[in-house]
Amino acid sequence: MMKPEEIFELLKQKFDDKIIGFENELPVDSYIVVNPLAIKEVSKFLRDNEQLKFDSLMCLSGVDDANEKKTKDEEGNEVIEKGTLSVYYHLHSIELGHKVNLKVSVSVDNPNVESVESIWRTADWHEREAYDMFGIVFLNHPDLRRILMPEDWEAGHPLRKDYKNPEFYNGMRVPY
Amino acid sequence: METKTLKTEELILNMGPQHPSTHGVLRLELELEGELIVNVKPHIGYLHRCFEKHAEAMTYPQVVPYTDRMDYLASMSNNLGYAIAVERLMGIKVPERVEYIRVIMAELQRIASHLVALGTYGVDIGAFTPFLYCFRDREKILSLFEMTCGARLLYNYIWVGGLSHDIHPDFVRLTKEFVEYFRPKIVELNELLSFNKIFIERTANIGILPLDTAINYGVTGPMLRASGLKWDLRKNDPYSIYDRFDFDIPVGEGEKGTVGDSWDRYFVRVQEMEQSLRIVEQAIDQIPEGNVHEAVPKRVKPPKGSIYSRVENPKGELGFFIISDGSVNPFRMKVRGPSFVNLSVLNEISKGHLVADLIAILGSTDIVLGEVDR
Amino acid sequence: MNLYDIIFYLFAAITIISGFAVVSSKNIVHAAFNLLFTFFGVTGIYVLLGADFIAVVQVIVYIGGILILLLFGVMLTNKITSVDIKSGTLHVIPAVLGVGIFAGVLISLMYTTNWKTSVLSDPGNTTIYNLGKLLITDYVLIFELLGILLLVALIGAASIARREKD
Amino acid sequence: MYDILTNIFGNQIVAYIIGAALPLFVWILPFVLFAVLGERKVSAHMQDRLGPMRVGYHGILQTVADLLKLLQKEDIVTPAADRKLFNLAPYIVFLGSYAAFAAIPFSSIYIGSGIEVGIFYILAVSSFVVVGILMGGWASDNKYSLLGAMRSAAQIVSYEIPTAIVVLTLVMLTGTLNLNTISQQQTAYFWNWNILGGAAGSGITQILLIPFMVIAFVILFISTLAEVNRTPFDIPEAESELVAGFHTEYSGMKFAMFFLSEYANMFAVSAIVVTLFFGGYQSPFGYLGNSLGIPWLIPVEQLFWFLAKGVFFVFVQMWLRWTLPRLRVDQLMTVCWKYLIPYAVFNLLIVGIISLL
Repeated sequence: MMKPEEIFELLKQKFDDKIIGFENELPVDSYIVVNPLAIKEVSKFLRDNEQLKFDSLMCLSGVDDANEKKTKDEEGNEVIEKGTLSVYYHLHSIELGHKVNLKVSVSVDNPNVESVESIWRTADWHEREAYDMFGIVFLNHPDLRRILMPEDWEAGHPLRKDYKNPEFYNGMRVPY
Repeated sequence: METKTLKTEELILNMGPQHPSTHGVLRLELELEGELIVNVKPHIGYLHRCFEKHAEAMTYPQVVPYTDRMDYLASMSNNLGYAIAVERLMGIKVPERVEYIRVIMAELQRIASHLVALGTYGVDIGAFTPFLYCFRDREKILSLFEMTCGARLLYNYIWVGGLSHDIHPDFVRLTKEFVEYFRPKIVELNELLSFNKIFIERTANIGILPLDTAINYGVTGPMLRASGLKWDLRKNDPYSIYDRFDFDIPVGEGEKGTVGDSWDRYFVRVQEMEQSLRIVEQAIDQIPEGNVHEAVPKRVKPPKGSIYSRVENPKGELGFFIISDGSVNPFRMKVRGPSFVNLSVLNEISKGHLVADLIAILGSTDIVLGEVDR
Repeated sequence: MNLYDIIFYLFAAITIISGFAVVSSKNIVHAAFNLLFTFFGVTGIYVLLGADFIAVVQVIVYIGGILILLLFGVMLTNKITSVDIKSGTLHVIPAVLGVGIFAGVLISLMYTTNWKTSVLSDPGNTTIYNLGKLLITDYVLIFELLGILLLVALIGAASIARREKD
Repeated sequence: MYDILTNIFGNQIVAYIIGAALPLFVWILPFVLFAVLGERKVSAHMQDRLGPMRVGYHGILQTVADLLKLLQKEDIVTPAADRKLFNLAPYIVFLGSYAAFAAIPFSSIYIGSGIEVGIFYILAVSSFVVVGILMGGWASDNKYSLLGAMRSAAQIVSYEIPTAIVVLTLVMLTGTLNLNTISQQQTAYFWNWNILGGAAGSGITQILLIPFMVIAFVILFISTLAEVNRTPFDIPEAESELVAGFHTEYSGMKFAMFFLSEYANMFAVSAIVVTLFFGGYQSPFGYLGNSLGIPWLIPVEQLFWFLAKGVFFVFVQMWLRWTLPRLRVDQLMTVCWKYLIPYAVFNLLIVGIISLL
């Protein structure tokens, strides 16, 4: 059994700057923030390390952080700082019984995250769902298609906070 | 004369969305070689009702009826999972009476859900009679629920911090009667279906799910246990008051074939019904007096933060990932439905089997499309 | 014309019309299904000839066995149904020659054969008894040889069809 | 029988036509109406429910209502279907099952055709059913239908073999293919039935035969069950896999034809079992007509016994259907080729040796 703090220290030693930080001010769950392009390496280490053995990915969720900022620059023009999309990984070790949560954040413009599908097959459909709902692109995912929405859905990614219902779908009026 | 090598083509067969054995609106795209399965591609989303998007526009108590509609065969358990998640986020402690009633309800719901799973599994294999026997017994459970909260399918019963109603004065007596009534029915089901030679032939050694694959795919619930791992959140990550009861975790033993085959998945459910009866029996005698509304907050407004909370549903691990931004609406709610994850392993375990086996395998995964698509 | 004549002409018509349909049909599956009626008509004629056992064998072997195998073959090769079958004549002169010779032989046979035109003395009499007796007395060797031949064919088919263990 | 009809109608042709149509209207249609309701009631009572209760007393008229509904239904032919064959198939299937009734002896005076090759003829005409099913399955232009038809054809063709071998066993014992003669041999009391070795006459041979006749009966019953596609062998129309198998695309009256032939088949195979093993139309306890001295009562009694035995075996088929799960297609073939056929051949040999003793 290892506490998330200890795991964070271990990861920090091993991966150095690929581990961005540790969010612990939240009342219930804490997160180790990881570089989106290093998440696969980190995951592999977490799964295979003898002390850690995180053999099970309980849940993988995309989140729209909705943290875009509108600021005014020196000339008074409005500058929009684009928000971020995050992916939360809830890991659990069946053998050792400890849990840890990872988090990666990417900007809306360039939402590329390394896929962990090859580490935990659970991630396959969950990543497809996160792609479908948020447009987060999982690099090296073998079959990144929409999963819940129709394959020809063109109105964007529904769970983003700025999503607008389309008026028409394939020429048919969407009621409501 | 020139000779050409014979070219064979794979037959693409669409099973569903309207098909008697897909247990809802699921479409399976089968690549067949004759009747042999080369590849199964599940297409889901036909029942997508935007639960997660809806939840963001609702206050926390308003979400409860929506959770009912995910796994509509185990609404009580969904309610419980959600209520526990929000309570953990807010740090609410519910009265003892509520805990006991919740456990009883959840276990009755587990029996009801397993009855549907076993009955429809019989239909998948071609035995229609056990199906009606199972539904007859399930009706009795539904009547208990109806007596408690007025609904037979979608209960909205377990609230954040409490329950919507207290139980009916007759509930305890009738539940005891039900336990007495139901015990012999499990034996009957075993005689009629579980140990039927043809049934065993159809299900043993079919769709074997090895343990490491199961864990890697995140498979949970009876499916994982059938693969041989003693893993039950009620024991391994106890919530509510499950640590006070004495019950066993049935696991697949490969009695009729290999560990983790369809028969094991089936039989684990049968054994779980017995264990649930044991829990109900223990809990029903100990219900303390109290007010079920005592801990229900006037205004559900969790602090800023997030939680991933999971409970053992009849079908597996139901997880709620809730991010709160400190307002009365959840900022983000993600549901990790057990059916969703369990379905994803289908292709892996059904390759190389016949179409008829696919039905047996799909039936043994016991999915509810309401939960897969949410 | 009595009842038997009517029935005979009925069966003859069925045989000829469906036989023509078999060779002229553009759709190979239709052709195969038309064979059903041809075999059926022939069966009827056998019955009228008093060969009840042969008639039943005709049904069980040709309809129950050969036709079904044929249909299996046609259906399993799914591309074959869309093939446009040519039924026009390719080589007129050889065809005319062949048909002419065949027709001549048939006609000469018809005229030279001593047809037995007398009515069967006992229509209820069956051929099974005599057939069986002949098969295991005079023709027993051929009968056994055929049996072995079929067995060999069966074993061969089974060994071809058996799936190789990977 | 035709003599009587010729006397009544004065014309041989009319007599033959009426004689041929008689089983259809006098027995098959009423039987199907009764059997469909019976099946629903049997299943209902096995499953702790009541079954149809609304139309008539205890739902007696339910099947009639269903028939009327089917008659009124729109006749749907899918655009891609092969219209001609699609329309023809149900009739060919029904032809196959109906033709079998010609050689079934209902009573000593009522048998459609007393042909000498009776039982062999019944085996032969069942091939029409296969062709009809293949035709319907192919013409529907539906993958489920095609798979169902293929399975059905493979199944029926395979199970004809054990059926034929068991029939051969019986033919060897009785020395005839004529079902009427076989029935006559089992006259008087039930210990003369073939299942109790009746065909061998009497003495030690008869007692020795009993176990092997029981085996023969079981094999015949299983394989005929498979030939009529009933559970546990209802693979061609396995609703959980193939929706409805070869008749997925059929509706209305054409669907009803398939239904009709299925139930007619159920009775036909029961009739074969009854005739070969259970004394056919013979009464198990002697005839009332004999003891009362009323000769015309005997054929009526025979008819009663035949139908009663037949309906009993139809009931057994229903009973099995609502109890057992379904086999898989390869298991079905295994049962046939690895178990039934070797046992049947072995049984044939032993019965042959015993009867030579």
